[in-house]
Amino acid sequence: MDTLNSKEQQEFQKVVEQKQMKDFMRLYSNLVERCFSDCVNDFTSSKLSNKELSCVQKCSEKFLKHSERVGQRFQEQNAAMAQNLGR
Amino acid sequence: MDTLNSKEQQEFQKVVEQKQMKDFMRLYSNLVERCFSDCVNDFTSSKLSNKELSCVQKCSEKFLKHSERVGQRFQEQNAAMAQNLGR
Amino acid sequence: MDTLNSKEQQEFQKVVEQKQMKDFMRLYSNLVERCFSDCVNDFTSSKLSNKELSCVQKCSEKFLKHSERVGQRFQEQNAAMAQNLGR
Amino acid sequence: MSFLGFGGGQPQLSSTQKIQAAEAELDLITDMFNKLVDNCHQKCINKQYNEGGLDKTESNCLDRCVAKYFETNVKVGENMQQFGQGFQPGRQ
Amino acid sequence: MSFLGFGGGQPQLSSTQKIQAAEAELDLITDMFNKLVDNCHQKCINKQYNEGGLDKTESNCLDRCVAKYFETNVKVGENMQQFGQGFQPGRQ
Amino acid sequence: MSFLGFGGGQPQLSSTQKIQAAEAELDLITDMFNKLVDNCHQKCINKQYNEGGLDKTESNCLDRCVAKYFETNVKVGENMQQFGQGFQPGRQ
Repeated sequence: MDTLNSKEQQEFQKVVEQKQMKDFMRLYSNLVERCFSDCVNDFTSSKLSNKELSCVQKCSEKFLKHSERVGQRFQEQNAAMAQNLGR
Repeated sequence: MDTLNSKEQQEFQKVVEQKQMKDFMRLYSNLVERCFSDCVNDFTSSKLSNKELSCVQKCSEKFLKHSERVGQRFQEQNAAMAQNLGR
Repeated sequence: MDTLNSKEQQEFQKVVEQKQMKDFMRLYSNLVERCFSDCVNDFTSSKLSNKELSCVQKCSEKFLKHSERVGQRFQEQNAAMAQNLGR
Repeated sequence: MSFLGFGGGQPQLSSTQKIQAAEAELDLITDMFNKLVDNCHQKCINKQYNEGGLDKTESNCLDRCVAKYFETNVKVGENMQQFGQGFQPGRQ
Repeated sequence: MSFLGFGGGQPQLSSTQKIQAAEAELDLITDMFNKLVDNCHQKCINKQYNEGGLDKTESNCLDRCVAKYFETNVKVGENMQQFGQGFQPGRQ
Repeated sequence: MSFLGFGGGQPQLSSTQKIQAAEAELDLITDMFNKLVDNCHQKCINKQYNEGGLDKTESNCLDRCVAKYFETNVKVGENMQQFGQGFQPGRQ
């Protein structure tokens, strides 16, 4: 982004902030979808069973840890790639 | 939305209307995709067979009824949730 | 689009150009996802094997040819449909 | 570029609304094209990737797949008009 | 229309920010509704399409599916607050 | 933040165009990150959910999955340049 001047960077920053809120919401709703899809399969009742509740909890904990680890590796790879490009 | 003043609500209303058109289009193209994917599997001809046509018709009718029922339950759950939050 | 006047068409053109960049990026990242998903299944190493590399190359070549052919047929069908509507 | 008859002379629309309608139509077509590419890839393309070109079977399948997708698109549009009168998909 | 307490009185926000927050909330709800439709279709609807109506089994399944999806939504929200303190999903 | 060399000194661009290009690049990276999370979840994570933590096998798999995804990204980019000269994906 080093070719944006400071006024352009300020404007871009606003775009980034707006997107971060959307990213967080997408993370949240993807997490609900994934754990519902993987954990909830009994529709003879309209309440989550204890087994389903425990699965949802582990699923979301695991997904957040997963996402954090992938994020760390992503940043490392990204940094390595930027360096290879001579920046 | 009760914390938007009336001028803000007007502006928000415009955003909502624009999104409704997009929602309708997404519904439409998702319906095409779903019924094509579930009903059309013979590619020895370039015309839909009678069996495929009948499947596409029932698939889209069923999806619209499905979507309507889910929408009703969604609104009820949403209203119940809002009440629980003391609004 | 024949009901837009020339000033409206100019403005619409800007929208189209912005979308084309996004379309290209989506094509690119979908291609990566598809070929990764279809070709890479061994995670005992952090380098692509020769077999995986060859698969990724054929997968992306095939996808581009696929996409080009579908695009040609799409335009033909679209033109035929516009003609049927009496335009 | 006119599946659903948008842009077909609605004199009460402002410039902004006409451009938004044209944009929505473009988005619909792009979205349909992307779904077409995905669906016909899934139905017709051999995932073994033994070669980078399309073979005869794949090419024929793709041509018919596009034709059938368009026909499905038209049928679904007709069904939506028939069943979808006053249909409200969950938001009031 | 208030899953996460947005719009709940934040006096320091400008008009534009308040409308953007309302828009983000609307997007979240629309997105949740679309995912609900997809997931409950997958869990409850018979893909044979022998008839166009919903039978009793499908209807009951859908009602319970929506209820369980909402309960899952609440639970995941609680878990995110518990585990997700200071969580940074890959962009700095 | 520069996969494809956007933002790399194009003096003829206006401020708005430069910001749009930066935004498009940010969207590409976000999109890639999201796809990476999904794909590596599918390839590496045990869906039994017997525990909430990542075990050793899962962690190792994830690290390699990210590395291979990046390598695939580079290879596909090279292939697109080679085969995609003048490529027109369906819209003129």
